[in-house]
Amino acid sequence: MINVLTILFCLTLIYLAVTTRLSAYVLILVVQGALVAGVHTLAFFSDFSWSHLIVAAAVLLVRTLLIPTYIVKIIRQLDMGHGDRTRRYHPGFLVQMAGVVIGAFLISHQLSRFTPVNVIPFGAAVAGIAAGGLLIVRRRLLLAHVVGFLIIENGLFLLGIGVQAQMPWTIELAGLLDLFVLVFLVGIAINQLKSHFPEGESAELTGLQE
Amino acid sequence: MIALFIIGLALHGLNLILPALLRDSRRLNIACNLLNAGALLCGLIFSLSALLAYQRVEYRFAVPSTGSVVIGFDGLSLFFLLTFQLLSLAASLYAIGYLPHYIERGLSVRGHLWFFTLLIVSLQLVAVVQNALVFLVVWEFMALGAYFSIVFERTKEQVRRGGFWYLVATHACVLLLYVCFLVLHEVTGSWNFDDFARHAAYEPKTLALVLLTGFAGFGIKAGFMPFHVWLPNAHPAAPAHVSGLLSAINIKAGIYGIARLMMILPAQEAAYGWGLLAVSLISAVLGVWYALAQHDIKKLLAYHSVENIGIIGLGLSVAWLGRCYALPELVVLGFAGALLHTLNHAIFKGLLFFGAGNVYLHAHGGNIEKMGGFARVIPLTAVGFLVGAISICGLPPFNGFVSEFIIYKSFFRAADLLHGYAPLLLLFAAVGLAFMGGLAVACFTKLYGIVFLGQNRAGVAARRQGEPGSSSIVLLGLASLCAIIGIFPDTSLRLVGPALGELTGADQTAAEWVSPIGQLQIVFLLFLALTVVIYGVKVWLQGRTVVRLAETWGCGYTAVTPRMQYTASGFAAELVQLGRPMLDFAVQWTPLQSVLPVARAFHSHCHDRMENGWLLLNRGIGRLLGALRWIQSGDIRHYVLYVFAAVGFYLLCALVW
Amino acid sequence: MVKLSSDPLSWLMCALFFAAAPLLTGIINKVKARLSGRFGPTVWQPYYELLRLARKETVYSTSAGFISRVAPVLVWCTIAFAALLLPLGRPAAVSFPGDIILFAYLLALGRFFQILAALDVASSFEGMGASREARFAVFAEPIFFFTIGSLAIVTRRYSLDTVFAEISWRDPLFFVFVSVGVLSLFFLVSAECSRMPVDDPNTHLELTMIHEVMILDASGFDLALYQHAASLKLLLYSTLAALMLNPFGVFGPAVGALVYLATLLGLAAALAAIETLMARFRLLLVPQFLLFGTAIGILNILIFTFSRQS
Amino acid sequence: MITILALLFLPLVATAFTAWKRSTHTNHRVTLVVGVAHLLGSLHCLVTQQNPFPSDWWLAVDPLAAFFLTILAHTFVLVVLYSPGFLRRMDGPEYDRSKRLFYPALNFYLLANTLALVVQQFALLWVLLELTTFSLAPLIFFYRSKESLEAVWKYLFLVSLGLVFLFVGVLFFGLSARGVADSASLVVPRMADAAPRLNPLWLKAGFIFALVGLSAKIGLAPMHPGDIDATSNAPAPVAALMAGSLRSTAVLALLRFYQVVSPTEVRPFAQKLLVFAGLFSLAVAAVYIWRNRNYKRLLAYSSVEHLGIIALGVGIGGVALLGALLHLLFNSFGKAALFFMAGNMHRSYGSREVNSITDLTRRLPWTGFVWVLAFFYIVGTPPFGIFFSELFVLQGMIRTADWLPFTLFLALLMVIFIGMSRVVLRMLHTPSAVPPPSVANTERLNLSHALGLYAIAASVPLAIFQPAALFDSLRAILATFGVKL
Repeated sequence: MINVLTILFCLTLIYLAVTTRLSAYVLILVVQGALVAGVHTLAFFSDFSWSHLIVAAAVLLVRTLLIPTYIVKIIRQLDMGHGDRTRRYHPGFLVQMAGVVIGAFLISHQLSRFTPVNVIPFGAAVAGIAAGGLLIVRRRLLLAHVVGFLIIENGLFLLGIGVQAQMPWTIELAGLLDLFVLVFLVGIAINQLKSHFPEGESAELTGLQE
Repeated sequence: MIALFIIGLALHGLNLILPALLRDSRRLNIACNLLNAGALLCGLIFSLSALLAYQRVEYRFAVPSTGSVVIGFDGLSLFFLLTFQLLSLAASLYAIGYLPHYIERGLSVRGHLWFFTLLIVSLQLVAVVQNALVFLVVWEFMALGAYFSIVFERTKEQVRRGGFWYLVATHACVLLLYVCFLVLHEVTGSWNFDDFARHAAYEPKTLALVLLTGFAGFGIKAGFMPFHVWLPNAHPAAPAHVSGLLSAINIKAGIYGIARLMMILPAQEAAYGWGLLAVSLISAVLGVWYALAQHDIKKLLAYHSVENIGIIGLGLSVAWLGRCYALPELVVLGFAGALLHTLNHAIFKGLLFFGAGNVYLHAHGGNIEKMGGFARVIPLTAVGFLVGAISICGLPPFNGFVSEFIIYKSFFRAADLLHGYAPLLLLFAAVGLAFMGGLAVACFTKLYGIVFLGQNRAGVAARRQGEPGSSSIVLLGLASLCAIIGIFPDTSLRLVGPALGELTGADQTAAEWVSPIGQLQIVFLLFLALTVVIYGVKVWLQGRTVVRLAETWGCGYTAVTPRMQYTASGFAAELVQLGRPMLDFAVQWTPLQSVLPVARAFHSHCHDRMENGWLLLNRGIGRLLGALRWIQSGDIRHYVLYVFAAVGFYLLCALVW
Repeated sequence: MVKLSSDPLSWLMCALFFAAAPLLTGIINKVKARLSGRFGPTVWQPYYELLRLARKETVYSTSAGFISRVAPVLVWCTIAFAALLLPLGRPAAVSFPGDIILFAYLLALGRFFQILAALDVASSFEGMGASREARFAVFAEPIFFFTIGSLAIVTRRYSLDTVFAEISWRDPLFFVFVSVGVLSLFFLVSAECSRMPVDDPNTHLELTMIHEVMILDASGFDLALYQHAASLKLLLYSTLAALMLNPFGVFGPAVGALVYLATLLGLAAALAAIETLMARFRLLLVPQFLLFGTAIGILNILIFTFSRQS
Repeated sequence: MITILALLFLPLVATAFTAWKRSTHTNHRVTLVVGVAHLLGSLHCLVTQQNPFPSDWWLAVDPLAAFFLTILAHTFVLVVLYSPGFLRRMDGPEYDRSKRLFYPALNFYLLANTLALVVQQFALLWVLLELTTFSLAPLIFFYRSKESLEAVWKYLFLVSLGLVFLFVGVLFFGLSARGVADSASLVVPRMADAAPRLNPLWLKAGFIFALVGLSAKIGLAPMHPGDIDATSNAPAPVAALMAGSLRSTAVLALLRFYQVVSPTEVRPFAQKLLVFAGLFSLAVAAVYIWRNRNYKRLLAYSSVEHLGIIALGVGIGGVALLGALLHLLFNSFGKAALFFMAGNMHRSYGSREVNSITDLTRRLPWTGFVWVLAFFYIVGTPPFGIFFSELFVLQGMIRTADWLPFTLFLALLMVIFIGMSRVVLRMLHTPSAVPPPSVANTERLNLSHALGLYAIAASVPLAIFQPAALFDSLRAILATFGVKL
């Protein structure tokens, strides 16, 4: 069952490469949040303990509800609306994203021969991190960078599960709190940016160079 | 006796506080320099008496980070201490008469005098410290003191550039010395020079590394040829009393370093001796050839310092060969020649730079093409400068001849004792020395003739009348020193005795080879007697006939103007053009277009090929580094790409290693 | 180490040397006149010149300083003292190991003051002469060191007094060494003593002179000193060349003196012949002429050391 | 027990108090008291070398932490002393909000850093490093100008991204401890003891991710750009704080990872990696120091250079490790002095361009004097501390006889010296075209110069007389890395 959810996670990554609309990004974030929460509960279903349940619920709550609504609030507040429609659709991005996902799974397959690591979640995690990075590098919109960062965080969370590292629940919560504070700060920064940089493209942000 | 030295240092210490107390520049200048002079006098008395009644004294105190710090007064240190103190005394006294000129122009002297005292103190400490780490610390103080003394008139761009050249050269020298002393410390486990000497078993590889980096480091400071480039830029930038101090004794710190390395390290490889001989010969001949082409007095004298450093290097290389082939006579002659020439060069180079300072006070700028006839304006300086010029060319009655004579003698003795190709190479070295002597005569007759004799080429009266009192006394004092050492060589030979004794281990053998040179005074006295007699005859004869003044014979041309006198560039044109491959002699002049005479200009300038080489290297580094400037592109997406690229690269390395 | 000769005869020889100097110049002029078909002035003419000048008045230029008054004395004394170092049959008046270097540097001191005296009178002609003198002197020094210096290294003796004693005519290699040495010394003579290939002694065109133009403004006793010094320098270098053949060593003092005088006359005749037959070199060629002298000096010492080693 | 109070509890209370209190004056006094208490507490730990926390807890002050705590506290006190002089000159309404936030953020920074230094658990370390980054955000954003906004955005984004990689490293370390039951909880001492039994493959991968993650915060190339922008656009006290203490916290985190790796056979690889990172940072610093128009960016690149030297020292090991630790201490001294003087110049001339600084010796004589002295200090002129620490690093390189880094190191030092002296000396000496101002408004000796001079002079006795208190704890640290001196 975990494998099915992780495969879905990879599908959302592929879809990421296709769309440029901000609302689509938010949708992807919500779906991924739910998937990750699901994978988390299923992974530790065997040794059931209250702590895992609390963590899963917190993950579900933060990743699917709090952060996406906050991002929607930012979008509506800065009325970016349609995102960087100006960019024509590039097939190259899709090819790169596919390559990354396939590469990730190949690496995790190789690695699984040396050390006990379950292939699919580990592959999905590495794909998630790489995809987030690719999104940041390819897109000019600052909000796209934030979304890319959040996808990397999801990939990171999946990695935790893929590696079966039973982190004590306090650290999980601390990580989540940390994530939330980061998004909150980034939100403040973006609306500050709005006052200084009209379109919020990263192009303007090249003042500090040699 | 050590008490005197400590009193000296205490007085210097007081001098470091003085600038904060006294506000008025004029009184500060006199008080500060007099205090310095007093301190140096005590130090001088100490080092003289310690040298004459010599026994090795050292004081040892423990410091956790550097092991036991040794302050040692052995023969070599005392000799260099004496030289440093003598010239610092002259520079301080000269500064009293020279600095008021700057104070009138409104330049604040407080900071300058503070660093000038720091320079003098650290120079003395460099000579006596026997611990490598403390040596580096004091060496850097000397560099800082010298740098801030050079950039005294920092409003001028050329002064700032000169100071920058100096700082970069000193830092390169220090980095090389790090390597040298660190490897020695690694092999012997302590920082003291005598522990380096006591440790016999150096394998050839480490010895080679230590010698190369040590010679290169001290060579940069001394100004041997490939590294001399900072010298002609830094010394003209400094005011006269500082550039005199720099040229006379600051570069001698490099020579002290090389001499100390020679004493400590076992001499197995003769190749270093021949290498030093080659470098010194090139430095000497090319140094004087570049000097010939200069139009600025101080730059000319700076290039001459490179020449004299070459001569000292010749002496040192013969000493090194002596140590390699275990011939104590060569070691004694080589070292005696080198050390004596260090002292002599310090004296007459200080004399010449102080003379140049007096000329600068009266001239309208540095270019000698616009000077002439200063002998009538500043007669005492003219006499002093003449004595300095004669002794720098190594001509007999003065002290330059004595040390060059010893170096010639060491060449000829080496030619006797060594076999194989050695006699030939040494003959070539002797001929090189003679050839360079001829060039020096040409160069200094040009300088003295153009600046002091004849009439002022610009046809303009001197900027001010009269000589600054104290500075002419200093000039005449140094000139008389040149004469005394020149005519009575054994006075200075007894100063070198202790150092030579330590080198060859046996005290009396050193005297037996060197002291016969001391008896030369009979020859010089006979020569002076002959000159006085003939001058007497001349005066007596001319007394009986009429002596009258008339216009110079112009071969019938009546409208003779001062501008028709021979110019400096004309005087040296052919000789400089002969050296064209080495000297990049560039001439810009407007060619003749029309029959009727129209205003024309002629400008010749001699670039130093090695300086161009170093500047090329500088541009190369700039271009190389410029090629990497895209890293900080400003776009955040590139920075994220760098992060992922770094991870990928390190993972690849993980697979390989 | 410094040996002042106790034998009065050597001091007498020196006095004779100073007296005979103008005679050699007179002889050269006489031979030159004869070769060009003229009867020419008497051999003693230079003496009359010197006496006339000693009595005439002295005129100094307005722009001349103390250098012009001291220089003639110093020029004469340096060359005279250099003459004291030479062994003329008897041991040299003053001798010590290493007096070769003193000999060379004394001549350099004389040249130093002569150039300064030329620059002192602020005239462009004298400046030109001074510049040429300084330039040629630079290339003359190596010739001296290659001839006498290499002889010193080969015979391991460094005093003029003893360096020639070693030369023996029987050793064929030595003979080659000595003859080449005399030839390069001959080049030195023409450069230093203003003889024909380098400088025409009796030209009247100031632009072409080298040595004459430097003493253009000298007069009275100063000029006498300069001219006597010039002839003394000519005798000095000719004696050096003559001593290279080591006449006193091989034939003993009496016959040696005769052979010495014969070689002097031979050199004088050769100089006179060259002066009548050749024109003066262009000034730019003079350094090459002197470098040629140095080259044969180098070749000479190379042949000698390699042959000596095998 | 009091030390725990001083180290942790006081900063927490101070943060709350200064956040609530309005007047910056009282806030300054409170922060100063807390800073001094913190300094005394960490000095106490350093000298007595005993751990105030209960043993085997997630927080522990081992000799390594004590040394870094002293650096943090010392730099913090210096910055707090300098701040009022700096803030007083920030007149103008747009700075009121920033001034309001200044002291609370400083206290929170102290708290977060102290926690990050004493924590022993890797995952908690990751969280606390995130906290220290957030604590700096308002401080960097002080000027509220376009550049500072861009600097904050880049700094936050890049460092957080780096820390994500750090978390991946922590996970891999957890993975390597899978087989060994007792060290599963990622506690540093227990993992260090069980190190030989850990799985070397994951250890190697973990160390790589940790190094990349942390070098964004340390400022090692190629992840240095974000850090450069932040340091050069932050106000002077904050820049001094970043250059002095923030980077040393990140270095401590790296040393924690290195502590686990050093007993295993992954150590040579880790050392090669560190040497490469160090030399590459030196090279990048040399590139940008050679020709630079902005003196604050010059100081930022000088920090990259010195952190490169520290990484190089750790990578070489042995005596070089001692040199690296000393270099950390002395670098924080030098950077404090340099940034304080840069702050004075920025306030007086109003611009960061090197060409705009003219007539320094006449207009700001004391700043000029301390500025040049600090330049000679940071470049490694003998009597000062940096010279001795660089000498230790060189000694380490000779002992392990790897000559390539040795020559590269010296060559890059020379290039950097030429670049920096060209800028600093031009600032000192260029005369201004306009006639110089009257003597009246030249600068008097004030607290900032005293602090600068104290910072430079303090390193001399430490380096020369090697006080036992400091060097015993340094030897204890070296022992934890298996280095016998």
